[in-house]
Amino acid sequence: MATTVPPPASAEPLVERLEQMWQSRPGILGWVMTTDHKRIGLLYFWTTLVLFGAGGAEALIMRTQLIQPNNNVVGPATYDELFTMHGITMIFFFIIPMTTGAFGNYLLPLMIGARDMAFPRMNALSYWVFLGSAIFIYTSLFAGVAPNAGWFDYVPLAGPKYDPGHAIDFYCLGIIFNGISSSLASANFIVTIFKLRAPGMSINRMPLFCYAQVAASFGLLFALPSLTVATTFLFLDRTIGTHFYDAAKGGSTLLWQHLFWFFGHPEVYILIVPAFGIATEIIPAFTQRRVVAFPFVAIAELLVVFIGFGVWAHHMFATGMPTVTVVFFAAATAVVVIPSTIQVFAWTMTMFTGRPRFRTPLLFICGFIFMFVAGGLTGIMFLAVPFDQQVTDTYFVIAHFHYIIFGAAVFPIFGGMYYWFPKVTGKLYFELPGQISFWTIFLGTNLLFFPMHIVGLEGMTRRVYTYPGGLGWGPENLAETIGAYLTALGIVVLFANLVVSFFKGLPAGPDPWHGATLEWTISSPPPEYNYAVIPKVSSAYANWDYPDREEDRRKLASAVMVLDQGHEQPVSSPVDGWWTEIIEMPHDSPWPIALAFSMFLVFGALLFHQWIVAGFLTIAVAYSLLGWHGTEPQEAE
Amino acid sequence: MPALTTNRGTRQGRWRRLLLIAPLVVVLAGCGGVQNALNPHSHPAADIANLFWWMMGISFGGLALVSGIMIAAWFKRGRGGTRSHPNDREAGERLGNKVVIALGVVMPICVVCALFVVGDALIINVTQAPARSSTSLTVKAIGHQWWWQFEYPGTRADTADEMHIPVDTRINLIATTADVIHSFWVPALNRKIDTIPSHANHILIYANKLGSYRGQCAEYCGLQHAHMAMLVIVQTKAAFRSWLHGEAAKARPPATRAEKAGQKVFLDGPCSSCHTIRGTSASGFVGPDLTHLASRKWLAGLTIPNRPGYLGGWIMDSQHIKPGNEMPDINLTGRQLRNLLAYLESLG
Amino acid sequence: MSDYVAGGVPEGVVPRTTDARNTQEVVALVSRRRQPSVAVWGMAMLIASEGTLLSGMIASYYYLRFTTPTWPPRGDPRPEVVIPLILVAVLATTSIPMQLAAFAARTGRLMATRLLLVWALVFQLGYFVYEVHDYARQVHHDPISTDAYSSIYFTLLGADHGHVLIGILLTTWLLWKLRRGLTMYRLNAVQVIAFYWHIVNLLTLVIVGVLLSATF
Amino acid sequence: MSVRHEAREQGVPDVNPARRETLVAPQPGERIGRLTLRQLGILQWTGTIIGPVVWYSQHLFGYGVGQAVCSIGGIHWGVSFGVYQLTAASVAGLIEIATWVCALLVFLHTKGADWGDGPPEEGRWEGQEPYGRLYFFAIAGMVANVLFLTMALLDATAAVTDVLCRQS
Repeated sequence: MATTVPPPASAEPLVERLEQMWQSRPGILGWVMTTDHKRIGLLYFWTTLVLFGAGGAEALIMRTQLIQPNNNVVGPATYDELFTMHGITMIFFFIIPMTTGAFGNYLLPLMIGARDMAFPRMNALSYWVFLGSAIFIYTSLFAGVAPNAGWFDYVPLAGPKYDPGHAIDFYCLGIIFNGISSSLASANFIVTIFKLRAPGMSINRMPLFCYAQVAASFGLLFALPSLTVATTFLFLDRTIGTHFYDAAKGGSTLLWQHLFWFFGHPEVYILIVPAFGIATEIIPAFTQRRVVAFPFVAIAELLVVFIGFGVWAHHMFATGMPTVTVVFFAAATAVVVIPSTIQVFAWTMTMFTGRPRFRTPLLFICGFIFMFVAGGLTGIMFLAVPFDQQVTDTYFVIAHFHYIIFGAAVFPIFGGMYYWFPKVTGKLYFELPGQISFWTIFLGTNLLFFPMHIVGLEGMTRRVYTYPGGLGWGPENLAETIGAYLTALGIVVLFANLVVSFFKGLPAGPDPWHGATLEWTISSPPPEYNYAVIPKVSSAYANWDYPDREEDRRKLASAVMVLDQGHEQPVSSPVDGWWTEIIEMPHDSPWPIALAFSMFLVFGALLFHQWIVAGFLTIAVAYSLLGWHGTEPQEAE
Repeated sequence: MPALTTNRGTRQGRWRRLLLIAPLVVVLAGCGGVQNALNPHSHPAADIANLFWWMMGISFGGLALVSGIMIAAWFKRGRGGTRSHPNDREAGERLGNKVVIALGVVMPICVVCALFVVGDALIINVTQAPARSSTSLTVKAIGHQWWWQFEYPGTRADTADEMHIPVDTRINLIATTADVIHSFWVPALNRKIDTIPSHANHILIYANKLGSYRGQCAEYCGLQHAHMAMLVIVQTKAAFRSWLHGEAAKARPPATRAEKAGQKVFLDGPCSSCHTIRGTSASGFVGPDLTHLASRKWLAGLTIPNRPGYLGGWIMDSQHIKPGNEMPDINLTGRQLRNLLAYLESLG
Repeated sequence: MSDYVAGGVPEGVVPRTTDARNTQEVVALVSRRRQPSVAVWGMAMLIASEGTLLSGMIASYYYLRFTTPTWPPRGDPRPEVVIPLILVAVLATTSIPMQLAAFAARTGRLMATRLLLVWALVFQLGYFVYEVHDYARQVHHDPISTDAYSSIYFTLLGADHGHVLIGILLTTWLLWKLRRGLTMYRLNAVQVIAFYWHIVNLLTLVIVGVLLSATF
Repeated sequence: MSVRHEAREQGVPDVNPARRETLVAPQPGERIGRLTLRQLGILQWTGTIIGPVVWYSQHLFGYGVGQAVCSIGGIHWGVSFGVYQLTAASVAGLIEIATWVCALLVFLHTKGADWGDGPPEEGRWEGQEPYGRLYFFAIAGMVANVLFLTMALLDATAAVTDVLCRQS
């Protein structure tokens, strides 16, 4: 339902006024200084894609090494760096920034009818800090000192005694640096969702995508500090000789595992919950009905992250903790399953009771549901402590969490790319290549990951750079490697399709899918100011309330609810969405990138233990902050 | 756990194997591998394996259920379903809610509670650390980068990578580490246990069948994590007793001239600074105890077989065979090497 | 709401805060606000994150304590009780001037705000200077690299002092900002910085309590 | 051809019947059943917020006691783990039953509402508890509290069956 394109004649001056007011600077400066959530989302998107390529390349090299017993493509040292960087990249530098940074940034304000995020400059800062941390940690790979103790980096192997040199320092500082970015982003998302919803969008009318985003953001906000503590302790152990993890001096190696997994398990749900959100937006659009059991799904998305904070020790069942403690976490592990089952049946029943149209995005969601259920069921198995203790650290676990992370996080990401491609580019993608790419990826991933269950039960442990013949692991590993390359091929087809569609695709119009949420009410690609009229919302699927959309168009014609006196944005009450305030949003600013850059320098100095230099560089940080807060909104015009 | 006791359990396991998952079986059939969690030879491992087959059967059911609903949806693609407004609260919502409550909340709660009771209240009693006084032998397994040391407290026996145990005996295995975290895992006998620095973990080791079972370090422990395997050799009680007696004895003194010269090379050269040969002045503790080296089948964490050729190659060029391991390459003349090999091969 | 044409706002909605050009207008605007401003939400997020960070350190403290037979281990001095408690009490009192400053700013009394902030700042600085000096002295006697106890002790204490330092910098920046009148922006700043100080004082109380718990 | 047209051809109406309800929102202080809106609001937040807080406190408490009792630092305390666990689990369980009942009450009183019913259009009746939100969180609270209750039960089972400080 187009509302603003073409706007009614009488609205022309208003719309022009909004355009001049909101558009970013032309050229490269417009991207460097931008505070527009759509531009920042795109920056996130392209950056994470590059890093996805890096992580995928690392995975392919590892699979090539494992294609046959006693293979010798890369040596053990390289292999250790490869699997460490693969884990770090895919988790910290692809999935989280892709689902929250890219999809969340671009879509969230659109879905809640806002004109930008709550803290636009902080939004820019979180991107530039993210980019800085990515460059920081990948420098290590090219410098030949990449982290090599696994992405969960257990001490004492990662301690000063067994891993001297800079590899783990890169890990510690890179993770802390990246954590700053994620914390800023999640704080921004939470405030945006609670305060910037269009008036009338009470919390029970909020699209499920936003529920997923707020769940993931709360998860990040409360999980990341634990990782920061863990890595800080490790960095201190490695540099100034503290003994947090040194058992000989009263420290504890299990302390690291507790701190790490207190972050690491919520992290798993933080990875997949935004993907749930993508699925719960695609399904209604392609079944033309609202999701069944909406409140169940909403609370499930929150509960899965919340209960996820109570299961961390199930990664440590083999460390010989007292049975009373172990079983305690097994109980939470048992119940954390339920929210996922709720959502699975809500999705499938929505398809069943709806009018499903199996275009590429919905196909990807079906693939997602299949792989998520498969991976989730093996996850349920781990609540039986003896079985967990038998298969943990084997390829069975690798299979399990790749079914979850690739199946349940990356499939919806691909589906979302197809689904919102018309909105972001204004072009339609080509359907047939899309479906081909789906089937290739689906078959590839299953061929890649299913045999891992078997080879794991047959005793193949994870993180081995090679394995002897004669244990019967050869055939499965060969199949896995073939699957890996098949998957890679499918992904190439997918992006080739999107690139060609970008240049040759048919114009999409504002609403090719008859989508459910607000972003489909405006032109594709959306204007800088998103909404000329602050939209009226009277249900969770606002785009299907045609009378409201008509009313919006009438309002534009009579200049009602346009808020054109500056970068204006209505603020609502957190729960019921009463309109309470109008605020002025900041303009483009050079300070976010300046601040991120000076932080990058500080971390660089810390890496080389130059405490004095780091101290002086913090002056640059302080200067950027002062500049940031130099001009106040009322002085802006 | 009558339903999960060893013998009936494995038989059930076998036919369930055939019934449940033809495709999986086809692949499994080829390899009754020596390091296989689904090929148990003790009651803890058997209980775990049976638990797995049950869980997998139920899991396939669940996967089939969800896929079934999606396939049903595929058959009504583009038509059928609701003709009403997409935002209509009525259309099909009641059915959906019922299914979500029944299959999405009630059913899974029952399933996970049942699994919790079976796994974490019953089977865990078999797999957790054995109660004091319930075991009749204690073995100490010490993880090193990257090999396993086995001590038999109460005797002087001290061997590497190959652990001998008597059949049908409850053994209290104490797992510790000399450096980083490793994990002791012999899938056919029991679940795995991590080795935590300055901390002793206990696990029950029990084997109900003669034979040798392969195990491996399961926790990533550095460069050569891949080459840190061990062998559990299950003998009759008598055979074990004689082996232990022999293992505890001092090394047999060199007889021939070559052996004497070899011993001299060993004691004067760098070897003795890292390795112990009980009964000689060599008392290093970085590498394995070589007192009865010739009685072992493998070297270097089951990386290469213990034959003169391999052993010579290992001494001269171990960094090529197992990059990053603690043992430096030793430069010896051909004669010195021959004598040294003769000596080491004589340490039965 | 639906009759909102650019310029006028319906009853119960705070109009653009940037329209306020002087103290009176600011006060008039803020008196219509019945919901915490977005700035307060942002500070709440920061506090949530920081609070979790320090809770993680406190949890580590007790984890290490339980894995150590005697606490503090032999060779480590027991933390002294009296002086830290007095100082923390002094620091905690600064919550009062900070909160009063927030009220004063809300009612537009600029000079009162400035003075109250100075009052708070003096005590905060005094506390900080003494603590830093004392910290250096303790590290000299019992280096941070002695054992796990000294590691966690000094890290926890240092983290707390770090938060106090940030608070001091914020107060100073605020005074510098307030030299040229009161705006909505600065009013929000006063409120959120007062909020931050309450939490820092609370955290200091908790952390000192935790560290002193080693003595009995 | 856009999906919307397909839908039109298939006779899908333009007006959403579900919006009926949102227009007839309850008046201030209006009684629904035996309770006023405001009381329902309190019940609803109790049923939504208390459960999670209680569960997480119980969880951390149980973990902490386990760690303390079974570690060198705390073994000499002679704390009776079973007693602590069972008390914590049962207290938490009872509270969660209570909160579940709160949610149930709200649910029964708001039957016939739709979860999508939000606040009435314009800023009028501000501060009232929108009908739809009550109903929405009533359902949410009922689901959540069932899960927390299950965990309390499982914890109690474990506390009964396990040998104290036997290494897993």
